[in-house]
Amino acid sequence: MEVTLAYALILVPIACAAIVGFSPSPLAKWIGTFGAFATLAVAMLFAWTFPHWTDGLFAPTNDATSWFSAMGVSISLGADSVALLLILMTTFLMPLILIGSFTSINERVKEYYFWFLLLEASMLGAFLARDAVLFFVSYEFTMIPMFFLIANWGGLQRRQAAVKYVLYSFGGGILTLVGLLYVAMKMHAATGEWNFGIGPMTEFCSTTLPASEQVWVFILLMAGFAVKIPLVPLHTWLPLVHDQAPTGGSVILAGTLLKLGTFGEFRIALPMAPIGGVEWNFVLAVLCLIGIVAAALICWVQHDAKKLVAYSSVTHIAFCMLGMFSLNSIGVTGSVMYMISHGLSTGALFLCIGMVYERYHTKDMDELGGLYRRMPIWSFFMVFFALASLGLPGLNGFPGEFYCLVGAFIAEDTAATGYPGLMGPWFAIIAGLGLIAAAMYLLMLVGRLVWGPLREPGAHDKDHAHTSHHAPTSALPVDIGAREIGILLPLAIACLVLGLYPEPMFKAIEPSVKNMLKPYPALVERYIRDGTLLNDETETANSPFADATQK
Amino acid sequence: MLSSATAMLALAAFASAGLVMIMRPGARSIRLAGSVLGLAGVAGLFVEVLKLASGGAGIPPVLPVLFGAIAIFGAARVITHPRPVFAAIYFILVVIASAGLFLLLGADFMAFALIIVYAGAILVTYMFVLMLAQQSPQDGETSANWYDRAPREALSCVIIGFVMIATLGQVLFNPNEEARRVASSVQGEVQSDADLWNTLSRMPKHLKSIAREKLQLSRDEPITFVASDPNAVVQSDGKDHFVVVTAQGKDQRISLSAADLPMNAQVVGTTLVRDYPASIEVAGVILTMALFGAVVLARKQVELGEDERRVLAGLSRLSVEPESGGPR
Amino acid sequence: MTELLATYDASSVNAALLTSSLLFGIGLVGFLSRRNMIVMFLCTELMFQGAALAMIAFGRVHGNPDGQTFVIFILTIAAAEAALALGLVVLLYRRRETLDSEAWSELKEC
Amino acid sequence: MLNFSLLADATDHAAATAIGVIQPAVDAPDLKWAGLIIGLPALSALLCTICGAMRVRSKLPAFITIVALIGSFVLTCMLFQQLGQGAPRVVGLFEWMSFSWGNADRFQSFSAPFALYVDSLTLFWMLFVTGLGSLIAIYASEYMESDVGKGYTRFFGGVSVFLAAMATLVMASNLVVLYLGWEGVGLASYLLIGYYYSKPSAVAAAKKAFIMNRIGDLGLALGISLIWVNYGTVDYATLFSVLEAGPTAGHGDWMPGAIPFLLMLGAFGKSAQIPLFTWLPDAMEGPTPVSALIHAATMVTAGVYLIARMYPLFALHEDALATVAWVGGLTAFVAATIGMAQYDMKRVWAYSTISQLGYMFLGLGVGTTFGAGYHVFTHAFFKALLFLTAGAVMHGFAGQIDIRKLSGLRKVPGFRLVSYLALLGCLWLSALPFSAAFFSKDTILTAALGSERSDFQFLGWLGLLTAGITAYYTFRVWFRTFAGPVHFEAGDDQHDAHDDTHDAHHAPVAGLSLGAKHDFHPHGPRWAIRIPLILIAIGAVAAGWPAYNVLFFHGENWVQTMIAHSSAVAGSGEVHGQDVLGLSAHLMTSIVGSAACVIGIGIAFWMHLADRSAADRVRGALRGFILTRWIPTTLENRWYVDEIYHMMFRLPLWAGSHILHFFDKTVVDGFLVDGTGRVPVAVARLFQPLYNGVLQGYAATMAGGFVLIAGWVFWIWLRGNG
Repeated sequence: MEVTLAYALILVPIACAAIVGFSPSPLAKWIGTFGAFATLAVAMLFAWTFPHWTDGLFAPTNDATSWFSAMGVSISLGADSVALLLILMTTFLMPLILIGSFTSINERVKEYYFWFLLLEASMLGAFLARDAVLFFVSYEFTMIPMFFLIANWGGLQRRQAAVKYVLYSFGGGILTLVGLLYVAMKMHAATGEWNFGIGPMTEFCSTTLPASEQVWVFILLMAGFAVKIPLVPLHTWLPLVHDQAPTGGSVILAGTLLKLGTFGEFRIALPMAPIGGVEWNFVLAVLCLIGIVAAALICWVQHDAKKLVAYSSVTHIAFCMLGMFSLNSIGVTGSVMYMISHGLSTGALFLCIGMVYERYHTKDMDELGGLYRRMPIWSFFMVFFALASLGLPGLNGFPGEFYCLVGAFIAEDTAATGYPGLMGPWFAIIAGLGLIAAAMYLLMLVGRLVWGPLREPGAHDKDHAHTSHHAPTSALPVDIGAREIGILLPLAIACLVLGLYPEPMFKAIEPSVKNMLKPYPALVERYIRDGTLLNDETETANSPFADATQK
Repeated sequence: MLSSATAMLALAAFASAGLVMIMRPGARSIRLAGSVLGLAGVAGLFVEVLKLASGGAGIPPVLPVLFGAIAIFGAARVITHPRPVFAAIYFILVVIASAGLFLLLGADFMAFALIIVYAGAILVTYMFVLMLAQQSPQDGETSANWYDRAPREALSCVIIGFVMIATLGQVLFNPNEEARRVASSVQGEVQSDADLWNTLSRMPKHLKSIAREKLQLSRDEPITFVASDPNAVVQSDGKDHFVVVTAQGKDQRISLSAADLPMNAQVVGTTLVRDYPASIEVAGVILTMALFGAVVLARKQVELGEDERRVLAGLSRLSVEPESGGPR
Repeated sequence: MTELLATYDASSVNAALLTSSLLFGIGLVGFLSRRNMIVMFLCTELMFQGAALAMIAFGRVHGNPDGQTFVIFILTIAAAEAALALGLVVLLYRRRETLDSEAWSELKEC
Repeated sequence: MLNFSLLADATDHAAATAIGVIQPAVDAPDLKWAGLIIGLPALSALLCTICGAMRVRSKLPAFITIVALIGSFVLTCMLFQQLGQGAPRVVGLFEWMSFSWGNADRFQSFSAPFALYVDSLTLFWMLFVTGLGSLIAIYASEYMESDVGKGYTRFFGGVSVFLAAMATLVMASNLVVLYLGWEGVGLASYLLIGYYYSKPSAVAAAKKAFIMNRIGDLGLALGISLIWVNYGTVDYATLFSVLEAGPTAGHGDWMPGAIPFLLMLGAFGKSAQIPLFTWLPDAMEGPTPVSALIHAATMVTAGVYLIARMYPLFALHEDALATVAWVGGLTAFVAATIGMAQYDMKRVWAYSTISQLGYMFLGLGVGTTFGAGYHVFTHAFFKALLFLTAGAVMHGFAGQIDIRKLSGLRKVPGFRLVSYLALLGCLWLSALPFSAAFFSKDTILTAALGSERSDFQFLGWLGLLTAGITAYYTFRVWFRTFAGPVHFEAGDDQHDAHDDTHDAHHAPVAGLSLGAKHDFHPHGPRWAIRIPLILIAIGAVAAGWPAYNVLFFHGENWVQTMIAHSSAVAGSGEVHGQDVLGLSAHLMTSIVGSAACVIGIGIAFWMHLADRSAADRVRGALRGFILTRWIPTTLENRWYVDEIYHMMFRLPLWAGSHILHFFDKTVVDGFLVDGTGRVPVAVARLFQPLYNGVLQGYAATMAGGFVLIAGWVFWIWLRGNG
């Protein structure tokens, strides 16, 4: 049953993509949307029949159906609760995005929906993969649809953006691949057989690989994920791409593609090389802090609404990663929760801005303002999602954020956390400054777009000539119509529900987080005792941060 | 022996120098000197090669050298003649000469096929196109276009060609004892009769007709071979070859003479249809495709600007979004 | 011609091989040095000749007919190539009214 | 020394029943309906949203809200009936955020269910929150009527959100839920301050309020984390029991000393104390009912509530309480001085609010939670009254609020009632002897003067001085505005400030004000404004009842009892400090306080009614004298606090952000990333000549390649054979 569903999750979008490819253009969007809904249905069925909500196990628990048996590469699909939640979020976002593209995409419609369905399939593949190679293939494959989505339907510098996106994440991905291959090679040397199953690789790498190697394996694995996440200072592709991508592209990018990075971190990098995770913890945490504060301040001086939200998702993701690097279950749970809520609220913000862009063909906050006069309903949603994104309690942003904060706060050598961590209150305090900054820039965004005296770009619409493939303004109602409300309302409800009743999510996330954190307490204690984990070998010298992490 | 290798290289260098001289549009004297130099070099090369072949002894065979010389001369003219038409005609000369060499090598069928296909078909096409694409001469005194008269960097080209020939030569006529078997260790080897007899036994119709005329049987007389191995009906006891056939109810042993061996054309045909049927099919397909391709290509086409092409591709026009233009 | 088949002399083989290599080289030189596209194609035909000659000669040396068989294919390819190439030449000539190959150098990267 | 010892001299028998011990909480699942106190306003917020979506153009949203608020008021009363002063009840509603790992003792689990903690303090707060809320909602239903169909729904939606959030804040059973309400009220105040959204000043004010509150909230959040780390719980009941067990219970190793200061930061942000007080005056950009409800009566007292609720924690740290006292005293003084020099009536009341809040914190700091709580109670009424009268004036005079442009309103038909109610409010604010505020303020100052700490005594004197100043500026406003010769100018009505002139004709008032500067007919308030005013006035008077009860009937002080049964029991006792200058602290305060009040009113009378030019003369005199010339300007410019903050924080941040942005764009992206991208291009340039576009070039390359390969093969061959 689960096997079928798992395969269906990947095959349904692909099949629908194929149908879209052969269907007449007018039908394309309907078929595409239907495909997205069908996938959502499959995902919900999967979630409904999912047996392991409370224990961190995988379903299906089947073993690899072999692919190239010679190299031990196999197609084995399965999801634990975390993966399943991310899958649900993806499949939930996808129909909304596609419906949202009805009016904004008037050129090469077929291709658009085709690529989107393919993108969905590959993302689900990455979430479902239990085999490193399968994971990597799907993970990298997402770049292809994204490339075309940006390069065909994007803004003025769309080519530049698309190329930068692909090259950047591909460059990172190669390093990840190297890391995976290295582990597989070592494993082959040790066990004499090739096996790319994530489980066995993790088991092998975390237990038998020497510390000094784990440190570097971790960095290799990180490289790709850090670009995808994106972790400061590897974030600079994100604002450009978000700025240039079509609305749907931005939404899926913020909503799910970034989560591929964090998910990879959670599923592969941290469990596979725990020693590396501990050794580099300090550096990574500091990077997160820099990301939180600096990116938030950068948001504050943006003029382009979309760029602002893009930078804001840099800070949010940094927050999420801070929670993950706190290496205690409350922080990591919060971080996973944060992935989902960030996907919802930021995606919704992008949708809102996209709706304005469709009408005015500009995202520049100097040209737009006081839109409440024109579009009250839109303004309601805009303010709502802005508040959700700045982590107002009662909305979805808060629970994850608060847990990340607490996780970082208590991650210090004290009995209170059950085991020692490496950060401590100061990290939480600096990260907390991010909350204030978030209020600053998001209220600035709302204050300029929604409130204030009405500012509209005049009839001489300078962008209109360029974006000839956008819907003519006249075609749309002044305020958002039923279709757009229908897009935003589910998101709003989801935000509210997650904010008011996150309990089930936590219950679901907890167990697999606990599995993932198994090796850490001992390591962290040793690390705090000796200041390094490399001292059991001779080559303590080449430990990259043996001294940097002395606190 | 190495000396011969260096000598060959030197001669090739001479020939190349001559070629350069000929190619350059210059004074007649220079070109004359060039042709002399080139001929000398080529002749020297031939001598060296023949020495290699016959291990230094034996009379130089006239025909191969003659044909070879003609072919090379024609080739030289092809690449040096300022007017394409004449170049084409010289190419016919090359074709004919190499056909002669084919004959000498016993490939009679190929020789005539070559003449028919090349000289007959392909060259006619060339001529046709030349006529089609020939401008009327701009200035009265010469009717050749400037780009036909002036070669582009002749010297460097010839150097490249020299290096190429040197490599080929080293591979082909390497004086190294081991490597020489290509050229000379097969001294006097005849195309082995065994092969030919095998070929013969692979052509049963031919054999039957031979058997019938040896037994003076009518053409519709049933006749069957008696052989342990149907693929080797031609059997051999030490000295000569024979087939055993059952005709009119009794077995008869028919001994075969060399005259009964198949002709070259027959051999080629047999291998062609027996060993490479698929290849023939592919060749046919390629030819058909080439036909279609030629038709499509030569069709009159409309000129499309960048914008039109982008519009056809469904993109928005380039002219109104300058930033997103390609590298050009 | 049977006796011609029967007898074999290395000298003619060598002469043929030499000729073939020279034809190939000269064809290359011509291809590189001539500007006229038609003549350039003629030069490719020269190189074909060289190749064909080598084939025959080696076939002769090793005493099996495959060499000749392959020459047939060479002829096929030559014919096809001539048809297509000349079609292209006609096309290009229509565009630029010249046979000069340098008229078509937009592919340059600079 | 300050902590539980204060109870030693608590003679009040109500307090004596609960000597120092906070009664353990009882689970009361039967009280689940209490959740409706939060639920009703939330529901009405939802309904208002739907009304907005359906573009309702009637007063329906107001009706919904009023019904909901009255409903929750009634429910609160029922709860009060049921509970009285019994033990605290804990009503679990649903699981919100809870988490556990390791061996799930309370240090390795984090449990914040959405539950209610109902004790007398909760009820005390809820009673006046919901009560005033309902009245002010009724008031607003008329006040905002010019916006019907435009912002009306938004306004009442905001009010409902506020009430829901405030109820959550007050009734929360643990700090995380409190935080939820805490930020919720911040959100509501953001939405309502920015109500006239097309006025940039309003938008800016809203943003400022939210961000300043956010700063405080960070402190609160960190404080919550610290509490949890140290005491392993964020739940009131558990926390109190842990504290009872002893201050060092739990893991005291994590700077528990910092906890009260962090909480304090949150309280100061929400209650507009130094250093986070500048947002409150700006918040007056909002509609007056909002100012009355949120920024005078209820929300701003949340800080007081927080400290009162967490009093056991504060009591552990003497310096913490001292800090509270100092901040409160100074804020009271500074705000009062600023209040002397403002011309905008609402701003004056805003500063007086800050100043009164300062008194409350002073009370908390010097250890009388009873005084603080009582002052919250009385202040809620008379300050609401003052704001609402000011609002009535604005409503009638098309948004005119400048006390220099209004005069003698009590003679203007329709404004008589308003004027006298305003007078009542002013008298109460300036703590007229035997008024309610007199007793509450008196308790606080007595505690300050009577404490052994000399600095507290100083604060007491400062408070008395402040009382005088308060009386002065209060009556400055009243004499200027309501007394004297009749004369007024209409303002440009701001009810429609968020409408372009082209649709301003929707609003009759606006039309009136626009057309008629010369003949402007102010329209007096109708019943929907009058009745709440009267009721609130009655409440203001009745707020003195508990004190009278003690004074004349030797009964018990109801407020004190309420406080005494809550977590703020410490310091809820009657205060009897030692003598000050030979008199008992109590007597001293009463005498000096009354004197200050009378003197202040007298000065105000002289300068602003008897001889109005006197004020300018005084000002001139001050300007004239070198040492004092800074006083008037500084006061008029509010001690330049805004400017200082701008220079100290906003500018550096702004510059830093731009630098960071530049760095990000040029160095990180431009240099590192794109630079790396250019490397392959540069390498490719090396080989570019090969691709000259001429056919022969490629052919030559090919030939070269062939030669290389052939040579290589041949070489291997030779080597293999030779």
